[in-house]
Amino acid sequence: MSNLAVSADKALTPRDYKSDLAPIWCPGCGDFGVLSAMFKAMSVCNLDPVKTVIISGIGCSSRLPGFVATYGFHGVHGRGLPIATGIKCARPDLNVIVVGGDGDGYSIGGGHLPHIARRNPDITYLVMNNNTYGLTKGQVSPTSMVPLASMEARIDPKRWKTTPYGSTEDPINPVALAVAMDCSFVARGFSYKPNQLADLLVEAMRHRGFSLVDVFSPCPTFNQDQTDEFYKRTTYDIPMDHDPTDRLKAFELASNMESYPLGILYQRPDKASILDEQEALRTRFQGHGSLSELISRFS
Amino acid sequence: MSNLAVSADKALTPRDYKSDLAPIWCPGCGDFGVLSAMFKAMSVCNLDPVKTVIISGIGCSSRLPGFVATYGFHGVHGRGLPIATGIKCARPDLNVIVVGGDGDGYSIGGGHLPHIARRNPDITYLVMNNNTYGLTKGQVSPTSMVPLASMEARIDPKRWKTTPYGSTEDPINPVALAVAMDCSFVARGFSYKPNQLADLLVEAMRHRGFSLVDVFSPCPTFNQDQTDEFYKRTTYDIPMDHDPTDRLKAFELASNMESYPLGILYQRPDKASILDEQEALRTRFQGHGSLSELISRFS
Amino acid sequence: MNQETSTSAAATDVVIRLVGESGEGTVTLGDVMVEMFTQMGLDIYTFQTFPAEIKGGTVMYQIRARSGTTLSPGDSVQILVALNKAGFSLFGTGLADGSILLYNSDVFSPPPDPNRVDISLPVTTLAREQKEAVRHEISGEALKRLPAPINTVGLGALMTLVNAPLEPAEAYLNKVFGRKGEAVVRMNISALRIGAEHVRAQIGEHRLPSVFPKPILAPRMMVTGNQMTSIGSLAAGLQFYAGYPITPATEIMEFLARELPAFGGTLVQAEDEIAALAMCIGAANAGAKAMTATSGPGLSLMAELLNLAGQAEIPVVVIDVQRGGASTGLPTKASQGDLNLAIYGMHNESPRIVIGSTSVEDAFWTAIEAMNLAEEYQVPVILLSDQSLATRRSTVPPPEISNISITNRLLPSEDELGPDYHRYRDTPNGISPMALPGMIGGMYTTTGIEHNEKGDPAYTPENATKMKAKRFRKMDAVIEKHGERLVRHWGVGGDADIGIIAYGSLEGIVREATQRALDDGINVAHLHLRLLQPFPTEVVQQFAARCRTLLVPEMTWSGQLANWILINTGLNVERLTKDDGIPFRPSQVYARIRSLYDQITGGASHE
Amino acid sequence: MNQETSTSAAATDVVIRLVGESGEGTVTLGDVMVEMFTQMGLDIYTFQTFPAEIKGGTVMYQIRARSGTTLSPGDSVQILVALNKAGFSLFGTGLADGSILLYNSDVFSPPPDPNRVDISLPVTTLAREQKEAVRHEISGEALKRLPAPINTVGLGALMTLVNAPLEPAEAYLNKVFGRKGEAVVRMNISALRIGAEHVRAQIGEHRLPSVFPKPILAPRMMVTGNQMTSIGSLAAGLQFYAGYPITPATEIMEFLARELPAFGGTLVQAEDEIAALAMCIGAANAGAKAMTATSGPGLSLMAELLNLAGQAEIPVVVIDVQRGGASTGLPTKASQGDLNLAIYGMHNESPRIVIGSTSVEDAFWTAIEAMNLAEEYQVPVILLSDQSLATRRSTVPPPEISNISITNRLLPSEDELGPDYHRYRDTPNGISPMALPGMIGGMYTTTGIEHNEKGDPAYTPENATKMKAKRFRKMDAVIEKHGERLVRHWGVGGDADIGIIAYGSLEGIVREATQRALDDGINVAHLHLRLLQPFPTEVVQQFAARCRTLLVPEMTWSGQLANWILINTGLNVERLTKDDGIPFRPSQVYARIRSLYDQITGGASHE
Ligand SMILES: Cc1ncc(C[n+]2csc(CCOP(=O)(O)OP(=O)(O)O)c2C)c(N)n1
Ligand SMILES: Cc1ncc(C[n+]2csc(CCOP(=O)(O)OP(=O)(O)O)c2C)c(N)n1
Ligand code: SF4
Ligand code: SF4
Ligand SMILES: [Mg+2]
Ligand SMILES: [Mg+2]
Repeated sequence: MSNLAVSADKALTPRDYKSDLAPIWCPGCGDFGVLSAMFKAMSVCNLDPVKTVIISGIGCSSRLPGFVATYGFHGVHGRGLPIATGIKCARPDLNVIVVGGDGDGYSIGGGHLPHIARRNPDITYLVMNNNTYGLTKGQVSPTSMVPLASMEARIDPKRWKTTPYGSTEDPINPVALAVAMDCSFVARGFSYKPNQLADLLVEAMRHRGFSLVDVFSPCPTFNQDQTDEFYKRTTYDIPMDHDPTDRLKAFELASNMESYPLGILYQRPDKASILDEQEALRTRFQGHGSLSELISRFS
Repeated sequence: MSNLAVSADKALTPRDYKSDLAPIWCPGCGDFGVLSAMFKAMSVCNLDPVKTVIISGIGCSSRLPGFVATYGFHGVHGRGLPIATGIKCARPDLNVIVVGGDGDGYSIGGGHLPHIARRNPDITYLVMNNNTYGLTKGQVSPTSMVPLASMEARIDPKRWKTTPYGSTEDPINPVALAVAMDCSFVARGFSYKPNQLADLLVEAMRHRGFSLVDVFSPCPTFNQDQTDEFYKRTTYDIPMDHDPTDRLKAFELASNMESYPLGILYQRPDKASILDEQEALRTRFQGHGSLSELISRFS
Repeated sequence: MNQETSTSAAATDVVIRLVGESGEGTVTLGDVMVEMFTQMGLDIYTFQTFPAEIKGGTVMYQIRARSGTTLSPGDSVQILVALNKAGFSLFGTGLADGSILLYNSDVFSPPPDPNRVDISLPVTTLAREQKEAVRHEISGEALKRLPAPINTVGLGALMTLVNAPLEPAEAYLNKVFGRKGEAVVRMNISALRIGAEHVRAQIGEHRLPSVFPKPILAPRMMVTGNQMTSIGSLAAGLQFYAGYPITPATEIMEFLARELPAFGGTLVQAEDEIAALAMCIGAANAGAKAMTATSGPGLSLMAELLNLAGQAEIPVVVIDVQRGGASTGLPTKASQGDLNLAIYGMHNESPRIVIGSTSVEDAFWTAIEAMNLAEEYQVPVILLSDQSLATRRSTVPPPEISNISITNRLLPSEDELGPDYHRYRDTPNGISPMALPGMIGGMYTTTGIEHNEKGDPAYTPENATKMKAKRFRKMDAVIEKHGERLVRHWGVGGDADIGIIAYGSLEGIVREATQRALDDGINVAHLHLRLLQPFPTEVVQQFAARCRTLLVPEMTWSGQLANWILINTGLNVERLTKDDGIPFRPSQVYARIRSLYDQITGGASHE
Repeated sequence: MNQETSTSAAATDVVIRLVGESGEGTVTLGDVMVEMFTQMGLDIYTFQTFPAEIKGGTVMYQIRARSGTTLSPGDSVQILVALNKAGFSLFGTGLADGSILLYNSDVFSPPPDPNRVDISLPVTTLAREQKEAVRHEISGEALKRLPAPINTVGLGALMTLVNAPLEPAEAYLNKVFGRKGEAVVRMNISALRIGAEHVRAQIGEHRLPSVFPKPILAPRMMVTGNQMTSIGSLAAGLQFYAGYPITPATEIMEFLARELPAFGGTLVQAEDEIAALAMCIGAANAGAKAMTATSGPGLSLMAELLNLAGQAEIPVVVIDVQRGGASTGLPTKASQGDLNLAIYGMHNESPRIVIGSTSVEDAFWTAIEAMNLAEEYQVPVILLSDQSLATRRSTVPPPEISNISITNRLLPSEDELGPDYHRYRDTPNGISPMALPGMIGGMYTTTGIEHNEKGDPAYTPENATKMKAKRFRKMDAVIEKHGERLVRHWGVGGDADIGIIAYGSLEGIVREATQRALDDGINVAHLHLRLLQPFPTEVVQQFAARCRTLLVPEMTWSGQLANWILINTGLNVERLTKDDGIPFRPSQVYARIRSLYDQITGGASHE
């Protein structure tokens, strides 16, 4: 987002963004870390709460809007992005943030991502990627990395409930895909690095255009493979010398599936946005809208 | 596809694959070239018509199955890929080919592509990309490249009907996206190069796994920008020394939006397929299915 | 109206049907005829069917021109112009006795029929000859691009067939071809005349249906239903539109793409119908008046999100331009078969409003109603139109702008905002003041989960019952306030032998059938529903009370409207259904009126 | 069954409700009690509600144990075990007079209530003490992972409260904890005993509802509705399943993921419900028996493709495990509110079949019916289940495998294949032999566009009418062949004062209410519908003819079933509706029977 609507009369602390509702997540859920990083980032940007809308789909992660003291929209499964597009196009004055899970965003809602990337509105999208469907209690998601059971042994069916014998399917790589979509801001965070995550969110919110922040946010209840330990072991910070405007390099970096770079992978500041186009059209034709002229055109 | 079901008793000519229905396309439609390339490729592979199913969505291009003398499935808009997945998983003995348009495949049906790429069944997907919605008479599709009207002039509204003032949206790049999805075979053809296209289709059908062939197939009726002339000018053949197993190179090649490489961009022969996994599971448990045992397990 | 009246002095009522290969000028010829008739002050009602093919296939363009208000495409065709054989085979039926067939004798000759007068017109040859005559006067490149004046030959023939003067046509040709040079104009004028002569030479003794120019007293519009719907939505204050192309609704999006920016609004072409409605819901929730338009397949895809809008109380308008057939069906034909889906298409139940446009003229007003009702009750409104209404061109009086009244949603007052503000406050009529982002003291999270008055998720049975009752109470309020208003009464006002209840584009057709029955001395009353859900039960019951028999004509397979009436009123009606893609002819409705009348009067009717 | 019977000699009927924080052992304790009762030969009927929260939130686990067939979760609770305060507040109502409350006195104390006997159990403290007692015997790491035996304390208390011997529980603990070592077993046994003692010390004079072990004569299954549906689908010959997780249907996919491969079948987890159904349609069209399961939001998304299956005549089964509320609503609660969507959820009209499972036992058979009907008529079949039925565990007799009969779709014979083969041949019953890929001489293209008998697109009105009639003729054939079979009759066989018509999981509840009314001398007949669309009109009319009044209880807001009956039969019924997430109690149905009876008899009932 850019041109953020900020609180005019006071500096807000992270705590000011906390709503009355207590999070209903399991103890140890990665989403707690994401929530506090959000509070911090919002406070750093001093976002005006009443001019901010947080939109989500359905899932554990998608309950987040209720926990933040802004306007919110907890919609239906997978439709956070188009709902947000409607809000932002109708009300460019608002700060618009979308949150959700990997199932919500990359499975049922995955078809919307390339198109919002093309349209490039000032919207920040944060995906709490726990490599599973948390709310429905532990099935594979498109980012799941399910060990393939040997053909002798059966995987603990309590762990991967719809793939009890394992799965050969490669997970999708959302950040590599986003680079290929030419999404104008692509970053990855980790809920156990809340300060880095807060910084990434600040950058994302200040970015002019659509920004995707994929966040590893482990689900200790249903995913015993991609735990916080796993990600502590397999992530690393993107080297300072990475040039995020280099799309090919960004793709190379993002494609790494052995260890996972954290930070800003790709950024394209010059990409056009439909918001500008719409604004330009409204300005160009301002005052031209006349019902009687329209009627007389058909007379 | 691999393990193609071929006609056992005779060598079939392209003409043998022609059905009784005459194509209903406009004179000069690029899809005619695609259809004859299909006939040729099918004949080269000597596909058994009765063991072949061609599936499509809705659009001008999606009418193709009716014109081919095989089994066909002309479904609903955007759902060709999952319908085909069901057919192939249920009947791995069949040759399964999906065809459709850019709107059908990259807009309403775009959410299915990353997932079939992950699952990697032996299915060939041919997209007749005319950079517009033909059947609904000329609106922008995700691959449209609509010139932005100057803010003074209005674009001929007969040409781009829902974007009469032009559009700033970058088109998506389906081949680059497919490489990012790690789709195991990615190629691009041009309907005015029917021999090359036929060769690509043969390779795609012989490929073990899911293959995407995006084909520039101009719509002279509704797209006066991306014409056959345009593509003759802007396409070139991929140099012989390109190594299609090099994913980063493939991405670089595919990302070129100034001139468009034709040929096989990317191929990964070793990618696992859910078909193998399913087959392995059925084999492993063969003969274990007992209703009475199942009932007694709950008794 | 039936044929007889068409020959009465100085009154025009003529039905012309043009058929030909799509893309070969049939539509152009039709448009020109419409233009001619309109210039003569006649009222026009067109009916087109398009081939599902892309190019090629047969188009049918029916024009009815009348000197009074034109309510229907007419009953039987008096002049059939067949430019190709396929068109003649497909649409050569339903002709009036003594009708005239003008056929392209270059491509086929029809089998003789004693009930028909056939006039041959070698239209291709004649046109080519006219072009030949001027070829030396025109440069090579221009000549190549110059089409032979086939349509103009047809125009001359047609004008003559309806006994109309050629002057307006000549003036028109001068205007249209003027900038192409004198030779082109001359070619067209002579084409016009040769067409006319060709007809005159063959017509002999046959009586022609004549048109009589009428002075134009009031300004009139010549528009399609889709255009009127679009203009109405702008009049209603539309601010946001998102849509996905689909026949026969696309024209609305295309129209608004051009016009909406000037009204300060925004349009997005979405990646599918789900995204389109999601965008509208987002925009609406943020305060905009939002709308999308689609047809059956798209409405099916929108089922989940429409239910969210009902449950979360978001005002949004969805136009369904109904087309024929289940699944992809008959995409270029008409139907009223989506009524069930509009009413019931949701898991579990949330409130929504369903209304229907009844005519091209009405489409303007119903679009405004749709937006007003959505705003007033904070619910999704489904506006049902259909292919026949949407693509039809009619002459209609321009809407009286001063009659427009606009409703905006209820916003919380300054006092209501603050810590005690509850988004879903349980009010007597169920309508709760809706805070918009930006309002201090109004923050809440919209959700489709069952929630309490504050908007927080809440799962107790007591809360579920209370909040559902609150939401459905809005439907009672709709009926109370608008139930009587959103119907139209036609035909006799008092006791009736037969009462007809219908909705949507059947209005004119039923009115015409009713008029004919009234002329025959049958007392027919016609109640035309604009509001379908919530259902105006009392209005219908009162209507039923003054009718001996009820008849419900509808373009559905199972009698969806009749069933809906039964559920809401307990009334059993006579059903007249048909769902084959083609609207009723007035005579079909009339025939049923007559047979019902004969039944109730024991066959003893006067005539 | 009402309370009185529970104390009659050697007959058990006890209703126990456990409430507590989700994830804290409440469900485990319930499961163990169920296991104990089952071992005693009792019949079990459970009813659970889950919090919509992920972890935390309150779970409610109700167990009814009876010495005869158990038809419903029971009316009023005799023993409430409240492990936390929130659970007590939410679910502390509906207790029988003189019921017992066992509460966790470590965390709260309930306000006194003279109608209730309260027994305190400091379950956390007691459990911790038992763990303390063995801590020196267990290694540090194991000790850390060893939970305090809270559930075992509860188990001891509960067994004592129902006057049951402790021995089966001790045997169970030995079995479960055996491999954890002797100390752990000892800890649990003493926990069991301390719980028991604690109750015995407080119970004093109070009469306890007792359980009486019953010899187990026949084998029984202990299963949930979802499990039975899954097993039934395997019995029906399921070959392909694609699905997308959604509460409360997911268990079916999880079950089949484990078992389907052994039956030679294939399962795919799709990216969404649209893809899931598309995959099933593809597989079915290629010859496989295919199925998916979902809940309301998923069914909404499937509307477009279900219509394709109806129009293109593809056999496919969609299970809708109905949950509460519109939109996301009450995802862990029960409802029957998707009936409208199942019947009407399509643009325009194509045929489909809708059937409903009625009980855990029946779920097996109805799954087979669903697949058989889909295959026989080449249509989509929607099988309605609901959360209460799907997640309930019941003891049921194992299905008699030899009673299973399987239908396969009609394939073309050798003779029929060839140049004259028409995929959609217009036959007397509308069923056309269906060629499968691989068959020589059967090639055609499936399409959702209106088509002729060959399957080629065709747009004439005549063809549209003919082919629609052909497709809908199949629905007549369904009724003719299966209409009488797919209902169940309960209650009196002859003339009845009150006739109850219901569907789905209400079967047991209505049967129990009916039984009670019969015991009271009210003649009640109960017609339970398994087939809902096409509607068995004649059967219902015949039933109605022998009833003075009709009553339709249903878990919907607007009376969807009552409306559907009205449309199909013209019958007006008394309505008993409720859609708050919780099934009826038998007493609620009984109360309505009684009041109706009083009404028709002028209040003069005997009792
Ligand atoms: C249309 C629809 N399909 C399915 C569901 C059930 N459902 C709810 S959340 C969810 C997936 C949750 O996974 P994710 O988005 O990764 O979020 P998480 O819970 O892991 O944070 C599913 C399948 C639904 N609510 N709606
Ligand atoms: C659900 C649904 N939405 C919209 C349509 C209308 N529609 C038919 S084809 C089409 C797009 C055609 O474009 P494309 O897929 O590129 O095929 P082309 O005609 O260009 O070959 C659309 C929007 C439809 N049939 N179904
Ligand atoms: S289930 Fe997993 S993702 Fe959901 S709240 Fe619990 S830990 Fe978090
Ligand atoms: S409209 Fe375009 S894509 Fe469609 S048939 Fe005509 S030329 Fe081909
Ligand atoms: Mg997740
Ligand atoms: Mg296209």
